[in-house]
Amino acid sequence: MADAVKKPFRLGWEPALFLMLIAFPFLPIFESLFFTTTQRSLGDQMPTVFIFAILALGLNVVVGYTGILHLGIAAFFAIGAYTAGILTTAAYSFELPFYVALIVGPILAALLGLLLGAPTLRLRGDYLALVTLGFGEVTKSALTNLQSITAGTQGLGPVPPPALPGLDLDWASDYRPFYFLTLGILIAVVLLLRNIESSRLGRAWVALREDELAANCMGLNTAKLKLAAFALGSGLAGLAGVLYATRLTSTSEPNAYDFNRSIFMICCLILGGLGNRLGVLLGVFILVGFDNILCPIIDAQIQQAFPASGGKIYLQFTGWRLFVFGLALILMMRFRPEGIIPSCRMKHELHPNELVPVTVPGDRA
Amino acid sequence: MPIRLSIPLVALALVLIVGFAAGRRESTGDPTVIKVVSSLPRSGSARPQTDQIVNGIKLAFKEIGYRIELTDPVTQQKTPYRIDYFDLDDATAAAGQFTIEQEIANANQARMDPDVMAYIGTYNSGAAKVSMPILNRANLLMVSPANTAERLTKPDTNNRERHEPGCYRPSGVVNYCRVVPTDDLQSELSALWIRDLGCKKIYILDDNQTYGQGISNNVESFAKKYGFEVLGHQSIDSKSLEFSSMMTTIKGLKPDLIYFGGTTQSKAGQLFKDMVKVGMTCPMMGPDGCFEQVMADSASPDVFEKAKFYATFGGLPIDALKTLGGRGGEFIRGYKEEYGKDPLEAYSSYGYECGLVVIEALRQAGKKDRDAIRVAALTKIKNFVGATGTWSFDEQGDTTNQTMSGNEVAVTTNDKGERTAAYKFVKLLKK
Amino acid sequence: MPALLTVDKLRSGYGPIDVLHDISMTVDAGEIVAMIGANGAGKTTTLMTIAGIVKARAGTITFDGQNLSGAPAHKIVRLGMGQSPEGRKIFPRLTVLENLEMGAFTRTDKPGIADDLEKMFAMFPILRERKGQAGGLLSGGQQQMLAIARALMSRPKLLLLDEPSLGLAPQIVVQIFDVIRDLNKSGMSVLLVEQNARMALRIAHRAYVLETGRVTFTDQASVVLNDPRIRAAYLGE
Amino acid sequence: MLLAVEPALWNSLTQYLINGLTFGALIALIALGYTMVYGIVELINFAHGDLFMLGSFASLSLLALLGFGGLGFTATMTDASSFVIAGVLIGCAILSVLFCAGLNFAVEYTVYRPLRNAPKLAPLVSAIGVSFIFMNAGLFWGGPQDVNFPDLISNDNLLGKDAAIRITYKDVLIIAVTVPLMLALTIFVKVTRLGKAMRATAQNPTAASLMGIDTNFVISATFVIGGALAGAASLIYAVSMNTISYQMGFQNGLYAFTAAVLGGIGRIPGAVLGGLIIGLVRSFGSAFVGEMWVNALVFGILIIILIFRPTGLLGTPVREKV
Repeated sequence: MADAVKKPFRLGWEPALFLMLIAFPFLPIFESLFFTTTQRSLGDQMPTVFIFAILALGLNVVVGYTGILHLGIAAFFAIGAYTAGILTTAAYSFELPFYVALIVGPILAALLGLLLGAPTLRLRGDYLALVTLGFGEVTKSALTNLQSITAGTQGLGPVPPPALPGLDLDWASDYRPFYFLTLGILIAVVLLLRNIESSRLGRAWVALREDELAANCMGLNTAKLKLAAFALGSGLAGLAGVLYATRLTSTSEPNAYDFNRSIFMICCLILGGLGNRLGVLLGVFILVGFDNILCPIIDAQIQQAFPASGGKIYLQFTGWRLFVFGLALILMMRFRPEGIIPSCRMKHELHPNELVPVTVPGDRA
Repeated sequence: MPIRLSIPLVALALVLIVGFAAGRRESTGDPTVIKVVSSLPRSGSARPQTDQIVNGIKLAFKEIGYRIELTDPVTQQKTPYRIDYFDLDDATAAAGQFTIEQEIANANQARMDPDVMAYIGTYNSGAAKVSMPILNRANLLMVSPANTAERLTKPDTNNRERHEPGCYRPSGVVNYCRVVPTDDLQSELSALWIRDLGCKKIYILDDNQTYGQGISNNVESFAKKYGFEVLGHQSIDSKSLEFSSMMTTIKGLKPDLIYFGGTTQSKAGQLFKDMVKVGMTCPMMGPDGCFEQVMADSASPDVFEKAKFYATFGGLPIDALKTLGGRGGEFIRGYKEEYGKDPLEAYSSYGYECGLVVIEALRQAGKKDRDAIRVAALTKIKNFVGATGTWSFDEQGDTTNQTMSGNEVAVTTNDKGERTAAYKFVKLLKK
Repeated sequence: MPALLTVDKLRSGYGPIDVLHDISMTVDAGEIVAMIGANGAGKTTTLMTIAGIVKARAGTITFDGQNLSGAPAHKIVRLGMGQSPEGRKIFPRLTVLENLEMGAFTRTDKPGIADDLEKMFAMFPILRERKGQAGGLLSGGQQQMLAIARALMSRPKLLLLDEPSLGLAPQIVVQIFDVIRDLNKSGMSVLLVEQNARMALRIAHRAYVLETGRVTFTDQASVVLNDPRIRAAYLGE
Repeated sequence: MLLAVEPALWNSLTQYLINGLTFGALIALIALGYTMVYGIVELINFAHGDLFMLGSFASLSLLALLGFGGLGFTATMTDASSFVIAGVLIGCAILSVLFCAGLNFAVEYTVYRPLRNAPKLAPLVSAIGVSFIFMNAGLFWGGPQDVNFPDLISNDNLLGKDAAIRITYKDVLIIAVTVPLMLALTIFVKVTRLGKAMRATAQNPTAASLMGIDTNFVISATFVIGGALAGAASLIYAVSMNTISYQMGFQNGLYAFTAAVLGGIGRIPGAVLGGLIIGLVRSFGSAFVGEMWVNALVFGILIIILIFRPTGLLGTPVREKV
């Protein structure tokens, strides 16, 4: 833009948002206001939002930066969660502290991403999407069936809370330790992505997204670029997984890492704005809020207002969840495909009517 | 040039100013209300059973008009309370069954609301495993109408998960109790019944889930004790659509009976249909998770005529309840009056029983205090006259009730020539 | 007699940008009209807009007495306009024969189609040899012939040709231009877009010169061919 | 060498083969809808499996209306003659085919058509949205649990009551419907005017419209045919499996989608081959690896095949759009 020189009193949305989030636990008015109106703790939900935001940012690295439709991000999320489960629970003899899992989990997930990506990333878009989907199903199946390792559908647990030397925090009933832990990691991830985006690698990804052939001609090693994005995305998903298992105090069951989870994350990206960090955060906040806060509240209201409504699934708000999601996706694609907060790049791409196209529409020679 | 403040900066300032100006406010709750929540899978495939449970719970509170007067045992001060009952869902429509995440959210909601004095749930043992530690730390009484996994309350001596059930009780006290008998009793009685049916060779399937696997492993070990042979044991994928090839394999082994450790939701109906489809006529048996009308509805009556389906159930079905003494008959009359029909699912009596337990615990405690209520439930409910007979909680929170029934799906033809399938009580199972 | 094709103040483009600004031109019956211009002058866009693939934003197109405004591409074809598009756009997985049959999609007279097929094979014998082969496997020149033959299969009154010589060996270019001239002699009107201005102007009756979406010059082809400015700009002299 | 295998095992192997082929044929029928739509608009129609699911509920509702049991009814007529049953089946077939074809057309018209020139991600995400809405509709229609579909066709063994190998009327029905349908479809696409227009539109929509083909009409027609196939598949599936539920569209759709890609998406014979492979992998995998591993096996094989044949088994390598 024209005013490239930053004025000193200007504050971007991203730092402002994070400052607000940091301030939130010190201002209990919001928490108690929220609780009295909704019977749900906002502070308690926020770590979940932060964790899914990390997962969504990881997915965004793959989908938003390189344009690969990744339908199996939940598998890498699961790898992180189960790594935490295996390393820290009493079921195994490791019983290592949380911080080891926090490092090992993402590394393992990234390695697995490389392992899956190396032979398959040369596939065409839709085939690649199916491979990621298939990998998700295989992973879920393996987690369910390898019971001697994963405890099957029971899940591994309880995962102990992170212990800080010298600090005796109440991880179980006070939301704040987790709030700050996950928010801190989220901020670190955002800073990391910010730096990567403006680095050589980030610009190369953009080139790759826009035109693979051209990127190739410019001397970029597209295979390596895709692989790097895949590994980074998987690693971030693994990181989110470790946090998720620690937060839940359980690895949950393999069904928590199914196709629905992957699609849910894709929905967050699309809703918020693909390729835009702030948009991703907003998308996660809206959808997690819808699922974990709005649905239960409305259901409780319906239940109180119409006590006889039980039994009819269409009289429950939760019963309409899929419908609401579906309609939102369709309407978004029709009227605002770039998401609520679009990245400039996606906006251009998704509104071809406002820009010169590369080819005649519909041409597929 | 006018100074243009950035919008984010204004927003940040607003948030901070409002936050600091308003100061700290803690929510303290409503002194005239006692809240009771239940956490059951209300969306998804377990809905019909949980409807019955919820109906049972509501009936128990309805009978006292949703009002209770507590007399403090020390000061003898009487305080009237209104009972607010909240029916929480631990399932999501997308998952079709309980999710651990949702159950944790429910437990946290109950834990943080100072008015919540009892938590009725869960339906699935897997869900109980995550909410038990949360509620335990909060000293909140938890009464389950349906959990049967033994490990929730009983240690396993030869398992590497040696921390059970201690890990569910991080504060060291017992806050969890249940009104249903546990799987070890059920599986032993199942094995005895299999022996009495004259079966020499059985094949065991399970649904790969906490409940189903636990009970089928138990049946397998009791099989050896009671002297019949187990031809094989495998898990199924409960999301699978059909099992005809697996049943072809099993058919080749010629079992006298197939035992399925699982629920109607984890494909009991489909397994039974595919068993008949590949031409087998041996009976199939399932645990209480299959004891519901949905199972009888899951296949056409012809299928149940070709082969028998048996289900064990912890407690007596509705029509046998009356014979037990206790409040069984009363419950059935009350249910019919309230809802205009007979309680179909036997679980409804457990829902009702949970409601009674909560009411009794409140009365015994005499005050709105979580710990007092918890202690009252676990120490004062002895020789309790409930809908499922007269029973007590032991020190681990398990019911001493040991009545179980054996049932089968029977087909009846009405005068119009229409056939319907429904469960029929066969025999009382005893050790 | 009114012109076969009349384009009046046509404006068209993609996205926010107009490519064509008030283009006006006519093609009379029995005429070969050439359109020449540099890369990006809007030649292909003009053809695509006339054919209805790109929507016109303003102006009118009249063909054979009918107003084409807003008509979809497939209806325009039915009115008797055939096009051999830029880049040939052969159906790569259909055989040569099937490609030609697709050209006759608007027609239902089976004997007439068979007749025309024979004519095409007589005009381009190589296509007869390759008629069972997938279109995508042909060489560039063969594909160009196939594209022209395919356009002719609809028996158009007006044939739009976009860069028929692009990327072809000089010998084949000559061959193709001979065919175009023959077609014209048998009564077909042709609107020819060509980079190879010299060749195009030699066979054309009239010509339009396009620069950045505007018609900057128009006259008889021989006049255009001899105009010094045109010679300098487009004929490399 | 095969003769050396003992007869019991030989019989079971044959049985697995039959089971696999019949299930595979069903999957192939659904996969055809995926592959046709993909072939013409390059859209993975995520909602296709759920369309199939809704089709089976439409049949079930008709059956309930006719008194053959169904939603909320468990009673069945004891002595309906085979003529009556055949009539009822044909009625159900007409209903489910029309229903699915109409619904698919409506969705194409309202949701996908406005996005025709949008980037590929837009219609794909919309398809996921449509799939959600269909699933929700199925949830309201059939309830959350598995629903029994009346046993209209006898389950007796055609080879005699005690024969070692079982072939039932249901197996015969599946093959008798799917094989002719697939052949008819192949011939239709190969020979008819509309079929040719479909192929031309699939290969180059611009050129196709320059040939006078109304590409919008052709695309709608493809959706209608794909929907009709889903409708046919839904009835045959319901009649032979006897269980339907609102979630079955997801699982079957996933299999069918996998089948389509496995065979080379956009290719009709590919979808058939992919479907049969999935059926056989499921059947033999269940017998020799274990029922619980079947899903992992199907998708594992998919990944491996795609690694070695990046465009599927019958797919021709197509240049990426430049």
